[in-house]
Amino acid sequence: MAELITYRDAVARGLAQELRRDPTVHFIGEDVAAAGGVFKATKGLLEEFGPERVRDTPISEEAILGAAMGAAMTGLRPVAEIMFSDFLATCWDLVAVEIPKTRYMTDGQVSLPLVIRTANGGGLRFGAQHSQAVENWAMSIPGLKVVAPSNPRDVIGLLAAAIRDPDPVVFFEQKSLYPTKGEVPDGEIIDELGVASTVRPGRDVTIVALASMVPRAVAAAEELDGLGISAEVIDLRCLVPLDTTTVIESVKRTSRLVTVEENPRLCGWGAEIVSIVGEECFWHLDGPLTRVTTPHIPLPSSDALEDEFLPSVSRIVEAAQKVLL
Amino acid sequence: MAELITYRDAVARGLAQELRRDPTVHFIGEDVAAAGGVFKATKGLLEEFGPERVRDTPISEEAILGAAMGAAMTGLRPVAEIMFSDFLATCWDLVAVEIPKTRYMTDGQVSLPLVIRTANGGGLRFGAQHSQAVENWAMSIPGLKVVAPSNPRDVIGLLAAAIRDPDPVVFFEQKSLYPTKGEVPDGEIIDELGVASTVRPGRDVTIVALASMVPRAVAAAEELDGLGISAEVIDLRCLVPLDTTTVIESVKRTSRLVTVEENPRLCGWGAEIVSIVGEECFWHLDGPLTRVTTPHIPLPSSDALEDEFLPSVSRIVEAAQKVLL
Amino acid sequence: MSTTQITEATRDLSSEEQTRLGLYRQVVRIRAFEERAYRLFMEGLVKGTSHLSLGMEAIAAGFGEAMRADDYTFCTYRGHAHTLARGTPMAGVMGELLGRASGVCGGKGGSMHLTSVEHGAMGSYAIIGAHLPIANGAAWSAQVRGSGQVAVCFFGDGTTNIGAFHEALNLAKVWNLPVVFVCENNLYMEYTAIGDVTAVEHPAADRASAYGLESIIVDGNDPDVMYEVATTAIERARSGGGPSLIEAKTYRHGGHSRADPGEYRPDDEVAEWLTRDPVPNYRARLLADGLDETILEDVEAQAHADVDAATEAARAAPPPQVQAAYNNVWADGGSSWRN
Amino acid sequence: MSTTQITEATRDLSSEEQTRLGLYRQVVRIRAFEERAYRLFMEGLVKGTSHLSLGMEAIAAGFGEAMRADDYTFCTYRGHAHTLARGTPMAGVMGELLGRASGVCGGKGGSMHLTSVEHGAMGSYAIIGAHLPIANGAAWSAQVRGSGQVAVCFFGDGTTNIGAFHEALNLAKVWNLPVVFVCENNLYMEYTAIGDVTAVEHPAADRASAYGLESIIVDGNDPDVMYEVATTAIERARSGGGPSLIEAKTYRHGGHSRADPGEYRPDDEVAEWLTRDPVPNYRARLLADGLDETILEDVEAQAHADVDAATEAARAAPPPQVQAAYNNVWADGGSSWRN
Ligand SMILES: Cc1ncc(C[n+]2csc(CCOP(=O)(O)OP(=O)(O)O)c2C)c(N)n1
Ligand SMILES: Cc1ncc(C[n+]2csc(CCOP(=O)(O)OP(=O)(O)O)c2C)c(N)n1
Ligand SMILES: [Mg+2]
Ligand SMILES: [Mg+2]
Repeated sequence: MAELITYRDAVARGLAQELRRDPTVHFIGEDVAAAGGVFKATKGLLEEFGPERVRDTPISEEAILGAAMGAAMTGLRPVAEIMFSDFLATCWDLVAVEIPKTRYMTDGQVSLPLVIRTANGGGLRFGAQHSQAVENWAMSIPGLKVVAPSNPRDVIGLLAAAIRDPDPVVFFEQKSLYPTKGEVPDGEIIDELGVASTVRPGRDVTIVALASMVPRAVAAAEELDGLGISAEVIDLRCLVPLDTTTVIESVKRTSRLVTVEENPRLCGWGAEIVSIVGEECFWHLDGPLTRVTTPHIPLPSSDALEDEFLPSVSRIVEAAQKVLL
Repeated sequence: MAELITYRDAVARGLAQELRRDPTVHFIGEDVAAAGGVFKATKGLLEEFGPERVRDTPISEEAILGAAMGAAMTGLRPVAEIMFSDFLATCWDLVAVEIPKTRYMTDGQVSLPLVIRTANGGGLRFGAQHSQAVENWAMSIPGLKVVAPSNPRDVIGLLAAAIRDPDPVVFFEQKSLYPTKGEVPDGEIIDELGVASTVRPGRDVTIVALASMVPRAVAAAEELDGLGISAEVIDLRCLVPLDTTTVIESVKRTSRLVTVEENPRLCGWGAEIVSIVGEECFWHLDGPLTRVTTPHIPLPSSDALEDEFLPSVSRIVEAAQKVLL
Repeated sequence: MSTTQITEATRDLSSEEQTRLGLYRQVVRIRAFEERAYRLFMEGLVKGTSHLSLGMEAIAAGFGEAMRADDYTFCTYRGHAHTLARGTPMAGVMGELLGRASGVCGGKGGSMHLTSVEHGAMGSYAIIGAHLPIANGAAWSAQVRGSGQVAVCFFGDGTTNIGAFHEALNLAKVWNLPVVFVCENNLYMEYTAIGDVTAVEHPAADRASAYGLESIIVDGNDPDVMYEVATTAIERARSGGGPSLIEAKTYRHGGHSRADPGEYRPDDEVAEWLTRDPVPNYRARLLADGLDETILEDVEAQAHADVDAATEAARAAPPPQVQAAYNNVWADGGSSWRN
Repeated sequence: MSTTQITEATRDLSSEEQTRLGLYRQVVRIRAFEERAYRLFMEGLVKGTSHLSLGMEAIAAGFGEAMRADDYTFCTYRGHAHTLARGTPMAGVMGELLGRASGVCGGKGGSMHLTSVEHGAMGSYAIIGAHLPIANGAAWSAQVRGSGQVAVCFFGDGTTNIGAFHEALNLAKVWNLPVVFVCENNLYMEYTAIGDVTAVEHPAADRASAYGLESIIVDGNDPDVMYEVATTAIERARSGGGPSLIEAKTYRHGGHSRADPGEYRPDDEVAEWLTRDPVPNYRARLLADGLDETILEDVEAQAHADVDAATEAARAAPPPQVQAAYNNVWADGGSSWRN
């Protein structure tokens, strides 16, 4: 059996699945308990699991991640919410300098099984400080695993995998996807980190996308079909571990690559994919390596302007056509 | 006339040049005044310019950059030191979310002529939290200019350009270069941001490097010469604005690219250069696009291990040979 | 910065009465504006989000009247009131809420990022705590330039628990900066009561001594009180007496943002605070103190007319041109990151 | 966690005397270790940097003796003392300073990042303030697990001005965590006097009330005092009484790090503090209180022998194998980021 649920509700279901399963899982964040989260993605958890396991915090992002880190070192499996991914900047020292490096610096003495959940990306007219797509920030830090699901089923399966993973994971929920719906099977769902999914097979060009860009890439592929171009769409699902095998095998078949990311232009994960392909399957390529990104500009608030910036279906179509010229 | 001075002394000279010239320039940071900086790169400035213009702060990185930002909005040209670039993480909200976005969000009402100076990179056996090369963090943020000189002359010229620039600049001083010496002409030195320098012409492969990687790339080029390979070495000097013209023109001639960066593997600036070249001069390429980076691992403290990780002359030589296979 | 316009009807008022009328004008205008903003949000015209100061008008009003034209205001995403209180025209603020080209930030900022440098409104910051250190910077610059300007920085109760608060307060004191920190304690963060997550009863005032500052708690719903405390603190800052930290107790009439009904708040608490509504209460006090009701009615009518006009102007304004999205990343006006 | 080893000579000591002997053993061992570490740094054998606790031994000693074996220590880059005080073998610590395979972190951490989880030494953190929130986390976990463990977190005076300090103290109180925050106030940050950049006289104690905590200042150079304050605070935490913040006044005999001669400090200040040296003073007190000098000499001889042995072991140990650089990024033991 399966059920049609929203991405938002999938978050609560995924958390509930793991809170039920493992008593060491604890969940903290700002307004996550009594209010059920500002995106209502954690509704009902306080009621089911009580205030010791689902806990509201002060507006103290460093204290939140510090609590998660110290608890993870000493026997808990904390899940910490940082409400908007932009706010990772206020606790970036914990994210980039403490959490990812501690296992290594202690030569393996310390394990940090923790998850940082955060709402990522634009499209809601929230302006430059509440709309950033920053999964590339996390990817650039050695020692972090990075996950970004594109649909409700994956939210549950990947969240479960993230929580059960013995390493720290940053889990990006794309806030523009919260209201979107998808089929979710009954019962426990558990995925493996680092496995991309070929959501649409194709022959002429490989389009690599993530999170909110996946539905757009699929829509573009459908349009391209009408233009006689067969596009393969890969949903990366995780940036670390990165499923380079799926990407490279696809490009070896199609000989052409387009990446589609919400990150601003410079040093996004698209550049990493391009670089891997440009080094490891250079001799298979028949066209320029092309990235579709948000321009390298802070996101404007006005709807008219925001829509101009986020990678659109038509920009993906154009990019695919260009690499096939 | 010219003088042989250290990279360290060039910092003090560059700051003094601008402090002398423009009374709105002010310099703040931890231990920068009375102590002359923990790297002794700001010695003598307090004595010459007094405690109002050269000022010690508490250990409060957010307060330091906030002071710089608010002052820049209202008529000063502050230079703020963040002692180690790793500590940018403790004030990353100011660096990534406030300073770079404010001009745009206010549609140009606010100017932020400020410079963040910081000691970047490894090689001093300081371990994972005091050795990071993070110029890619800054490059990934729209609204920041990013500078990283490789020699004493450029320290002065680019620091002057950064201070005079009307936009916020993150100025990375490579701490492993502080003791290195170079010829510096007398008198005022002022450069332009966004102009790369071809430090060694060549025909067979373009090697793009930055800061501490420039001398290593040059040494590699000399070795390659002996192997019959003519390598062109480009010192980027700035990541934003990026001199793509120099890079692209070079690759069009050599048809081969190797980037050399101290950043850990994923999403470094090398990936950005590779992606630009892979898209814009794909048809000129005769070999895989190759990056030499630090592995995607937190930097270990022990000398034996650290030396294994930082890109070495021999790894650059190997990479160049590989793209020429 | 008095907003009093001397007219036939107000010519004979004492200077104190003029000030109080200015305060009343401020609260009435903010109230009218915020009610309209809410309506427009519910109509789908204000996109994204919007945080109102309904019920909290007296704080912005008191400071707005007490500040000098060239003083600096730093506020949060809940910044309509503070931006208007400095004299920023309503049309530009409303235009910004609606994402129009006529907005004070050309539609790039939105409700959370109102800025009008011309009016000393130095920005609305949407990351909790970020603007406290920035306000220090403006105060430092004023100190260095000897301009006599003062920076006033508004923030909520929840903001007192973030690190930037601590760093800013310490530096302000150490450098003796001309800055006034104003905590609008409305008892709630987004949906969580401040008392549930704070180690002390008065989130700002009980921390003042940690920075060598006086503990100050005032009734943030009383325009007269706010004007007085603002005047004193600003005067102290301007004359080299250094920073102040003021905790103003208040309450928002509605929810945190957007369409939040604020149901996490006990009914009796809401009812109790509604009796302390600064607008009707201040009106009643002014009448009791002998001010002519027609003068107040004029102020009210003018406020509503201004809001109507601003709404019309904003509705009529075009969206920003797409090309504008590429402007003003850099001082050269453009957005190019390469040569 | 008493380090007292009962021997022929000490069998007849009272339990209080045993404790004091344990304290003396701690300060002597730390002193001997730090002096050696300095010498090895000057010889070029300790690479990178090194921050010593010379002159500050009594704080680590008092807590080291008062803690239970399963309690948690969180300390800074100035953490040799705290790591040793928990019973971490000297050879592993010295090996780490020298970047050898025998180091407690296999050479990956270095002097600034000593960790020995087995001994409750949960890490030395080199970013100012970062470990205060992390210590909270360990305390939270102990609370949840009902283990009765306490987390003790050491940091310097300069650390009280960074945001993480504020966030951590507030959360600790709100969650009533079993954590003890210990500010080692040695009057200086790196080279700047704490008084020059702090709004209050006592950087930690004058902030305690901002978190609903008691203001506690103690003589950090007195092992007896430190043991007592540690015992009280740990007991309070263990019994559910919540966090404490202790400011221990002390002084470093040398510079901040590496070869810093510490010349920014006034001569008379240095001279005055040298008279308060915890090691000879405590020795004199123990003798005055009737402890047999031969017992103290045994302790001293043993400490020096241990340091010699640790030095020899570290010098003789090989550097880490290059392959080790690729280990332990992930829990699977490796470093691969791709499939
Ligand atoms: C660093 C950071 N954390 C969290 C948020 C989300 N957030 C926005 S408003 C708010 C509540 C702020 O409460 P308070 O300071 O009391 O101000 P109020 O909204 O009541 O005026 C929160 C948590 C944010 N914007 N920035
Ligand atoms: C966030 C951050 N800022 C600056 C530094 C550089 N730094 C290392 S030690 C130190 C002084 C710390 O002083 P204090 O807290 O008093 O500790 P002490 O060294 O005196 O024990 C500074 C500024 C750092 N490590 N982290
Ligand atoms: Mg509030
Ligand atoms: Mg100190």
